[in-house]
Amino acid sequence: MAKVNVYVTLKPELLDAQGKVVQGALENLGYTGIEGVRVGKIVEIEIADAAGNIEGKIDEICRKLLVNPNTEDYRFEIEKG
Amino acid sequence: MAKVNVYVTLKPELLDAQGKVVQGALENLGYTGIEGVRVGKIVEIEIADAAGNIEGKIDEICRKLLVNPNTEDYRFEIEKG
Amino acid sequence: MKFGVVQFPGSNGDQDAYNAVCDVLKQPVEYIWHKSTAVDGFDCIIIPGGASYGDYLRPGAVASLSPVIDAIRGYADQGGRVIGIGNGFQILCEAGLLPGALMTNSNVRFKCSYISVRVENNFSDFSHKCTVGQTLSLPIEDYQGSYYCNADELKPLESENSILLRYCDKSGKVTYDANPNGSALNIAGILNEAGNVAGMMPHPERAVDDILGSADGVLILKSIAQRLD
Amino acid sequence: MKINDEDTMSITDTKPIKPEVYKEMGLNDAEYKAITETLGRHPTYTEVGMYAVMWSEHCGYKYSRPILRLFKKYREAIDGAGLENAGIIDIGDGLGIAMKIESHNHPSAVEPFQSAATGVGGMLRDIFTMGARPIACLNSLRFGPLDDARNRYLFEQAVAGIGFYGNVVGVPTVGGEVYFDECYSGNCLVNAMALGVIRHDSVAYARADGPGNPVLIIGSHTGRDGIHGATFASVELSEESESKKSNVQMGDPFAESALIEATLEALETGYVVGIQDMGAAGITCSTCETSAKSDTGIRIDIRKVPVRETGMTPYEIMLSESQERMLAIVEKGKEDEIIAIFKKWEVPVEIIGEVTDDELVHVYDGDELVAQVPSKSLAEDAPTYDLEGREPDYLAGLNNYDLSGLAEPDDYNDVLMRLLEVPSIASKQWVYEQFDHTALGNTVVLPGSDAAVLRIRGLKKGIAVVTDCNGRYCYLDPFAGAQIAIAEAARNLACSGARPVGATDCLNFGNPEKPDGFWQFKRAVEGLAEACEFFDAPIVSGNVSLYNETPQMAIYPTPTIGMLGIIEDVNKRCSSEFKAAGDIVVLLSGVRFDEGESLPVCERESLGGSEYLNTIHGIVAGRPPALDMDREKRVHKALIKAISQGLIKSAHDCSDGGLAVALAESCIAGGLGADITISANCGPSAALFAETQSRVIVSVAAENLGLLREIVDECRVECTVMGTTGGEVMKITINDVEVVNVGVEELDSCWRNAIPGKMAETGVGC
Ligand SMILES: Nc1ncnc2c1ncn2[C@@H]1O[C@H](COP(=O)(O)OP(=O)(O)O)[C@@H](O)[C@H]1O
Ligand SMILES: [Mg+2]
Repeated sequence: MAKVNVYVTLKPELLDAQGKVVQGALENLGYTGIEGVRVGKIVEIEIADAAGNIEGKIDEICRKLLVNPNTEDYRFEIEKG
Repeated sequence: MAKVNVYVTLKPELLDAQGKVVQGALENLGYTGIEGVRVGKIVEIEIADAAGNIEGKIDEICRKLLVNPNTEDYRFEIEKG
Repeated sequence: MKFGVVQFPGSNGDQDAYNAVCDVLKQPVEYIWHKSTAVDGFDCIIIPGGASYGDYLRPGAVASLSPVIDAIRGYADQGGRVIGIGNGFQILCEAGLLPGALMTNSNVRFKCSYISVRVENNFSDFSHKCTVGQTLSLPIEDYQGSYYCNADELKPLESENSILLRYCDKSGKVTYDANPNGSALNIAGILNEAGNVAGMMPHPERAVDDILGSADGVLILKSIAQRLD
Repeated sequence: MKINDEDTMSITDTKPIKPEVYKEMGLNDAEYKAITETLGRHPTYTEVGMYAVMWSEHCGYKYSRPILRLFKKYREAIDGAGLENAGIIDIGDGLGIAMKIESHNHPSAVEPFQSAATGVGGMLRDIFTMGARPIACLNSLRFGPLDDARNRYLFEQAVAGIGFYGNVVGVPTVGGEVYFDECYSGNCLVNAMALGVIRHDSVAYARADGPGNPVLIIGSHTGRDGIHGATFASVELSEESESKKSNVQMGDPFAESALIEATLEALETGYVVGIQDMGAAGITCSTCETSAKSDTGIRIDIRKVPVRETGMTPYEIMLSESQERMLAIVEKGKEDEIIAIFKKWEVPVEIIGEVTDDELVHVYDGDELVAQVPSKSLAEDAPTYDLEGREPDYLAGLNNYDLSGLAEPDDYNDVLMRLLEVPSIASKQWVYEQFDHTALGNTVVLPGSDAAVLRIRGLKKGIAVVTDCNGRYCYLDPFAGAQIAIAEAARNLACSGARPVGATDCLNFGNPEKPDGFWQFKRAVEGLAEACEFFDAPIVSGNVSLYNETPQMAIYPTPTIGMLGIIEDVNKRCSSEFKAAGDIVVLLSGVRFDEGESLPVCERESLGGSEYLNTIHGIVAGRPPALDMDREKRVHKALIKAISQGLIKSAHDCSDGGLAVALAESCIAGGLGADITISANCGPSAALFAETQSRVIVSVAAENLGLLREIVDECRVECTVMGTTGGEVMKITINDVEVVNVGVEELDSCWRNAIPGKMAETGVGC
């Protein structure tokens, strides 16, 4: 049993339209000093079998499906249970 | 200066349509033993001034804007710089 | 009898709603800018559909924090009539003016299509021109149209006749297959407890002429206008 | 920046640019030499970059310009007032429709979601920059077969991207087309089209008149995205393009929707002298094109440009293709009023310079002059090349392929169902349900019929729009295929009751530097130029996308046509589904009939280029079906007249899959069967599946048949009664033998589930 958290974020050089709107909304609410907001994704995966090269498998899953390498970066954590 | 990561996830009792689709896709790709997938959001906020009750401020921001308490849970990490 | 149509940055259903009131109801109508708090003097306020603030973060989340929504909260407390359509429904839920939330469609895709809804309540200011059980053909267009609320809120919705519209098949049967997005109890539209605030995902303001595929939306618009007479 | 002083600064002491550097940017030695001659010195790095994009095929049309002159409106514009962002078509009542189609092919092969999205955004900007309010989008999409996971991914993401942008902006996507073929596997086509309504007296132009007038940059902040996108669009895709991936542009439809409202409001004031959106080559293109058109210059300080990142170089700022930006030239003294409008809509706006009278684009980086180039040399003097074209060697063999030995199939029901399941023919509901097609509340005929029909508020008349192109025909004969694209577009309009008034084209071709590729391009344009004038649908705008090939394969030549038509009374519009049981099914045909026959003379050859041949026999060969434009036009005339008199209940043209598929589509859409009897002097496969041109299936109430006959006689069109609608089965009897007998529900499920079924084989990424 393993619980994997994959964190997917937009590459820093790309425009994050969503983050911009959230930042504007926070400013409108009166919060000052907000220098930047970026919105990304978490994908939490539960895997029955944590044996073997689970890092490699997760990395493969990220590249194949979860992450768009043209626009996104990723990192992940594995919590074996 | 502080960097805050807010993690927003769907309440566990709710059906996560997106997670289910990702899970199906993983199964189609031949990955076995995937017991569950849930997709959430990360909001990364950079704040100029990390003095004072920053935890309280972030918590307020979460409840006011970043999170829908009807459907979502959240947690956050603050990295003071 | 004066209608107001709220304009948020990026909301795009404002023109449809405005035109429908002009062309179909032939009533006076004015836009209300999102920064305005002057909402008195309107007999009904429409919060239109279509992607305020780009639907970013969660549809309706950012718009629900605007000054106009604060003002509308006070207006509604005093019995003022408010109808939120599509994104307007999402805004009202986000603002807490209606219970529940709208979640991502069960197939995780945007869906635009004419669907059928069954009228569940014809006592309201938004539906008294319909009969209970009547089927209306209306268009939906959303990515997050799946209505959800927790069990504690769902019961009163049902028992207090606060469900306005439910997705159904052409013959009016509320079935699993007729649910386009996974909404709880096939809910397509609801009322608040007092009955003066309504929200719905289908767009009555776009179905106002047979030439557009349906004129069933006129029943809802006329219900609002004529109750006010 | 001392922009108010006499501009005495000039650039001196420049060193030669290394050939590797300018070649990497896409310039050849002769072009570099021409630049040094124009400037009288070596260019700066920023200047070479500016020339490289402006002189790329994408911006400078260096290979295609001589050919595009075949289009009358293009020639007139180039020789006259200059080209504008979109063409305007008069629809009467003081109104025009601004319309344009454009490709986003190369970026889509790399990053389909964002590229498709920004394709839509760019098209919309071309429309509202003219002062027109966008009312509809369409698209034309081509991918490799869906059996391949990569193709499914590209298809799914491109569709989602188009939906994302259009749905959020709130402009309905009312139509389009989708084709699948192996030739698009490495090189998908994503063409986006948009149209808007405009009053003729309020058209805005891309000009920079009036020295001293302030120059404003409007919209999103400038980032490092998309630098050299135009150059990228002008090379073949290769491994190397993988490394250019990071120049994807991100679309922000929310920013666009505010930009639309703010721009239209600003234009209403009358104080905007000129305005140009920033597409390819960003600030470079908009500054040089507007000033070149007005015989003026522009002086800007790039430090005034709001940027997303620190440390951007002048080169990067001048070439950035960040989306949702515009350049505006405003009457001096009125800038505050204009700025206030953009501020109200929360759209960023800055004054970055002013118009000059010296016909130069001056670019300052603060106090330092980093580029100073004659506007016209950038905008108009891109060298053009007359390339050599040669008919491809394989073509004669394909055209003369002997089809006479083809065996007749055993089971026509089975063939029909297999054709209905071909994703290019099958229902496109999976696609168009992801697009908001009812936004703005004017869509009268929704996707799923032949052409989309829109009402225009306050008018009795309506408009119809469609996109069309059969790439396989163009491959077998680019001239004929291009003409059929125009004829079919016009025919689809006629089926809705509309007469064509104008067209736009997206010319998707392979590498023009190869003689085969150039020949295809030239022949297709010749075909289009002749046909569009013949059908009264002059091409008013368009776009060229070349180099659509990989080392393995070039795409079929694909000149996509977007066509606009007018319906005098929108209440009389017609759609394709059978409406009621007991109606008479009639075939209108422009094809010659022999004495005593009720179907056109058809030979084996008329199966040439057909979907039947492709799917059932695995052959792409023969000649595309013959087109007689005069006969075709007569069919349209008869149809439009009969529809305007309310005589016709449904009309659907025969295209891919032939008569049988067209009949099935009218049955499925109407949920009604039909009992059809025809006679033919050819094999049933040709009678059922040949894609003979100029044919339309209509249904009429029995009592109106006589009136219909009068109209068709007057127009000299063939009219054959084929049967009646009704029941739950579609039956076709040929020469007294029943060859097709299938339940409509079964046809429906084949046709409707084909694409969703294929797409279910994969899942969506997130
Ligand atoms: N990419 C698309 N976007 C929107 N609508 C589409 C798209 N592709 C097809 N459609 C719609 O689906 C219907 C059928 O398309 P198609 O099979 O190409 O028709 P036809 O054979 O008449 O050209 C048309 O209404 C068309 O506008
Ligand atoms: Mg057609």
